[in-house]
Amino acid sequence: MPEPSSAWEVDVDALVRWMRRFAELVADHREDLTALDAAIGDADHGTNMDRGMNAVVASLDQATPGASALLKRVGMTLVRTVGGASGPLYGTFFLRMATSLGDDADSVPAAVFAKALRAGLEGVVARGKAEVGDKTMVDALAPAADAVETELGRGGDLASALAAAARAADAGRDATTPMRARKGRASYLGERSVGHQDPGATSAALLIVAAATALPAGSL
Amino acid sequence: MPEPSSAWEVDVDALVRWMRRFAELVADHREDLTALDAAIGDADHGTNMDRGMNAVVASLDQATPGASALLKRVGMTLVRTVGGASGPLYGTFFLRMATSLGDDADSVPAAVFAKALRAGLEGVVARGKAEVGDKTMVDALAPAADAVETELGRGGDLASALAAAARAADAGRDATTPMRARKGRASYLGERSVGHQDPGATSAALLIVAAATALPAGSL
Amino acid sequence: MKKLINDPATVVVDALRGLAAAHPELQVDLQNKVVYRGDVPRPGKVGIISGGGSGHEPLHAGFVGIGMLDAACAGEVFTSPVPDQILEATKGVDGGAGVLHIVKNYTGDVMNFQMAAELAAADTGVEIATVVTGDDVAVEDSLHTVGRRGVGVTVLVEKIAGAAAEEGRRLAEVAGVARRASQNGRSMGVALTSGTVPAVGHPTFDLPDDRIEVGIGIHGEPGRRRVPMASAREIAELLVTPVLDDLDFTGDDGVLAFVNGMGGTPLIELYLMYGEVAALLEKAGVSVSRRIVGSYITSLDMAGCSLTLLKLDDELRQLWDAPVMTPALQWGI
Amino acid sequence: MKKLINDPATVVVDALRGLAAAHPELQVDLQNKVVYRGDVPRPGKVGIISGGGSGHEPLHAGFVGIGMLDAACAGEVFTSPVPDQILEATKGVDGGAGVLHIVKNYTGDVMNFQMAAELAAADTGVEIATVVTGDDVAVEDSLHTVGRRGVGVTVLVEKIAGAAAEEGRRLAEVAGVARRASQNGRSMGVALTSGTVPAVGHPTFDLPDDRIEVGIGIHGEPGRRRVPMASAREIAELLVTPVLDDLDFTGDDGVLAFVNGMGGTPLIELYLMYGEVAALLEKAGVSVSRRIVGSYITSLDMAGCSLTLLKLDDELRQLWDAPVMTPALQWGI
Ligand SMILES: Nc1ncnc2c1ncn2[C@@H]1O[C@H](COP(=O)(O)OP(=O)(O)O)[C@@H](O)[C@H]1O
Ligand SMILES: Nc1ncnc2c1ncn2[C@@H]1O[C@H](COP(=O)(O)OP(=O)(O)O)[C@@H](O)[C@H]1O
Ligand SMILES: [Mg+2]
Ligand SMILES: [Mg+2]
Ligand SMILES: [Mg+2]
Ligand SMILES: [Mg+2]
Repeated sequence: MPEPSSAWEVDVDALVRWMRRFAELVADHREDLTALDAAIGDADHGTNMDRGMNAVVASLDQATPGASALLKRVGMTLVRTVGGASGPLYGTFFLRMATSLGDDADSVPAAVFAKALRAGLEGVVARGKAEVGDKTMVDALAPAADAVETELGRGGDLASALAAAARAADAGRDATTPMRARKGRASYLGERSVGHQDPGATSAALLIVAAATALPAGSL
Repeated sequence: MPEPSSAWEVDVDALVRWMRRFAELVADHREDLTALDAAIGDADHGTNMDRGMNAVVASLDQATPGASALLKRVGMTLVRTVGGASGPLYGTFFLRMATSLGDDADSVPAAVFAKALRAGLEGVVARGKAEVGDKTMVDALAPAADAVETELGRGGDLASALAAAARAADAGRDATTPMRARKGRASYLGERSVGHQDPGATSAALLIVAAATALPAGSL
Repeated sequence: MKKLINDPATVVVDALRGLAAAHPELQVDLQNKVVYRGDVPRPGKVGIISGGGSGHEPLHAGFVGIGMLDAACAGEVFTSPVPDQILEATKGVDGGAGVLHIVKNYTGDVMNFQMAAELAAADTGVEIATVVTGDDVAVEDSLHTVGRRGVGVTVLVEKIAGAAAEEGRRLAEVAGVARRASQNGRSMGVALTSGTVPAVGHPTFDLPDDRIEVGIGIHGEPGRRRVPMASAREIAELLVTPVLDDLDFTGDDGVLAFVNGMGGTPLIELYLMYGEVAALLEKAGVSVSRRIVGSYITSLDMAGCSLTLLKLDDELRQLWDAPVMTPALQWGI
Repeated sequence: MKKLINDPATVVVDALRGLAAAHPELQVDLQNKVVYRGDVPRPGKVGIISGGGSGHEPLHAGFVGIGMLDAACAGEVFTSPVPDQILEATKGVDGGAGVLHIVKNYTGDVMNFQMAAELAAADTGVEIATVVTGDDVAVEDSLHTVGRRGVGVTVLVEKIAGAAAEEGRRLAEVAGVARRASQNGRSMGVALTSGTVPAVGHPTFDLPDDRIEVGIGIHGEPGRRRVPMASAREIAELLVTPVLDDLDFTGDDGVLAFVNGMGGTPLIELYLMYGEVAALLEKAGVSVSRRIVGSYITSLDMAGCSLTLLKLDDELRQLWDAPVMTPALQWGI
């Protein structure tokens, strides 16, 4: 049986794995994300996220001083390369996670990581002013953050917490389909946005799936 | 048996019938003419000729002082309304016919009409500098003028002369297909003009068919 | 997809390289994808910058020059520029009198310009004012929405703000007159075909041969509704009616009427549309005192057009008439 | 077919009505389909007129104004105007110093202008000179052919002749410089798609998605050959190579390089193409001293572009630079 402290911590290597996995998923789903955006937006979400995550992956080769510094660099890279709505929003997500982790440690306990996820979500909400139900990435991120806290709260480990988060994010993403968009480009369509899955919620669900599969793997 | 003098004369009414019949044929073949022009030109020959012949038909309601005056008006109307290459060429054809008929008579003998046809053809050649074989309307008009003269020369009447002319014009039109254009817009295509029937030769063949069917009818 | 491009990934930089070659009077920073006037920074003059996703050419880079923009930031196709570009442009045009950011109202554009302004404030202390354009009446405007899209009026605001800055007015005044222009403008657009984003390779939406999209924006977003293909006269009504319903454009000062092509529509059709629009405005008692017809804010190769009306007053008219010398708009110089 | 029109039969007049509404500084005779400068005839100035089929907008009516054309005659779509229109325009602009006819080399255009000149000579005695442009290197030029098509250089000739006339030069001089400009210009065009003639309702030719037509004119004529779709760089070579093969454009005086859009191609692609062309010209040792990029001589909604090079000398350059104020070209005023 693994030591609890190890099973419950997220280290720099784990974060690197997370980013690589997310980049792979984004590349695999690039056309799908763009097609979703074509239906209710401007057909660039897959291209945007793929450009950004390629830049992130390229930056991972640099020395990684610690968890917080790494996430800060991810956030800055996304802000610098993505553009559009998702650039500032994903960028802010990681920048706020970095701030939340605070002084650099090589690895952080699951509870600290959960708090950082919550801070990231709050950053997205602060920047974008979207609430759950507005048909945005918040519809995937918010239930994910909730699920992590709930699962950790009832004694689950990081792996099970993130697995629950991935299920919650997927459900949140699916729930965007019947919604009428109230934020972002899709909101211009009014009623016509109903019946389409939100591209940003879709990429956000990939982010959480990436966390569930990549983060715990090496720490177990 | 009809009086030779009547069977051999073309009067104003006959010319009016000719123009109406030509206008009908052009209207019926408008799309075909334009399609032929689309292949080796600029897709307007049917539209051009139809616009012109509609104007000619409208002008036929005016009093018709005589054969020469009528053909002059037809020529002027075509020059004024057709534009492009076919406007000046068809216009010149009728203007030269009118000049050839000279002082206005109510009706003209077949031989005089044949001379007028020849003059019309010469006008087209003078204006457009095309020779037989250049893949233009001349390829239909020239054999038609030849056939009329030949048939009248061996004692045929106007009806048989024009019937021969129509066959000759049709053959001349068909002969344009394998030609490489040396005049007009089709010449820009070089080798690529080969294998397409010339639109102007096609409308010119309709003009001669119209003559064959409409001119003799009332005079017999 | 058939486009005159090399590679979807390099479209923006390749086009900027061409712009630089075609307009040696401009400075083009290919690294940052920023296009500057040749003589920036101009000491004492308010700097005017704008930017946005590419695919709307000549907007914005085609409006860089005397009497209009000092710099334009080019994002990827339909993707707003990133804060670094905007920060760079802001610093580049700062002549000590502050910088105006003209931003089209899209979530991405607004957030990226906002982040850039935050960075600039922290970094350089340059004074920044921001005017957000939002003139598209196809979009519901209420407290619960993100507000209207910035479309055609952006061109007019850039011209008017540029003229005000050129006159030596202060930042607050320039921003004030830009804001008034923005608030006095209303637009409505229609698409006959969808554009094709280079990185996607096929049209953003399918539009059957007998249907048009009414209420489209400039990013290939589907419009508000799909109606049967109609005559230019009827389409002009689809544009004029909602614009006039939204703001009272009657009055002695008249309006500026702007018929804009979406990129794939030739000028013969735009002039034809202008004729229909002018007839409808006359019928509605709206007097037109300035006119502009052409493809100035486009959506890649989309076929279609938009109408923008700007309610003028003496000051706006005089600023519109002031000399301008840019790749896409030139007069008086 | 989807176009912003009312009826294929009234496209030309409807568009002219729009042009008249958009440009009150011009006089538009809708009956004769002639567009005049507001101040014709100008006593003592050589009158410059041109004309041709419609569908090439802004050519020619968009070039009517100070420093360019005095009048433009609009034919039906792709159909040269008729002699009456040209005669009317000739009389309308005759200020006693003679009139220059600028005619693109097409059988129909040449014949209709010729008939008009014959009528004018008989009717009014006005002195007429004619310059026929023929710059398209896609077309074989030999004694046995009708000569080259007039395409892009026509825009440049109209500008240069207009400037010479504005300076007060005499008819023979204006015609002389126009002829020199015409002879110094070469063009080559490429189509990505066919245009659609309104009266026809479907594209003039079918072009599969992976093929382009090289050596097209401006009337939707098929080109000289069909080649696989290629990158902008390769397409630029298809345009530059035959142009440079036909005339020596090296030399210290430099050239005017003109990248023109065919009507359906957006500006972002034209600038991108200009960048590729400029790089090739530099490699070939051709120095560019003037540049123009935009859709100035179009073929309805055809996607594609053409390249025109004009070998300059001091006089041609100075006339090109001279002030111009028309709907489509404006500078120096
Ligand atoms: N205000 C907002 N808050 C949260 N997410 C948003 C907001 N606006 C847009 N988004 C998200 O961004 C996604 C679109 O991203 P993207 O296509 O990259 O940017 P853009 O809309 O600028 O083209 C949307 O699907 C949505 O999930
Ligand atoms: N020089 C010429 N001589 C005789 N006929 C000609 C000449 N040039 C063109 N044509 C005829 O004109 C026809 C095209 O007419 P049309 O399409 O109406 O004019 P355009 O070529 O100006 O569009 C051609 O098919 C050809 O028969
Ligand atoms: Mg998008
Ligand atoms: Mg034709
Ligand atoms: Mg976008
Ligand atoms: Mg024609």
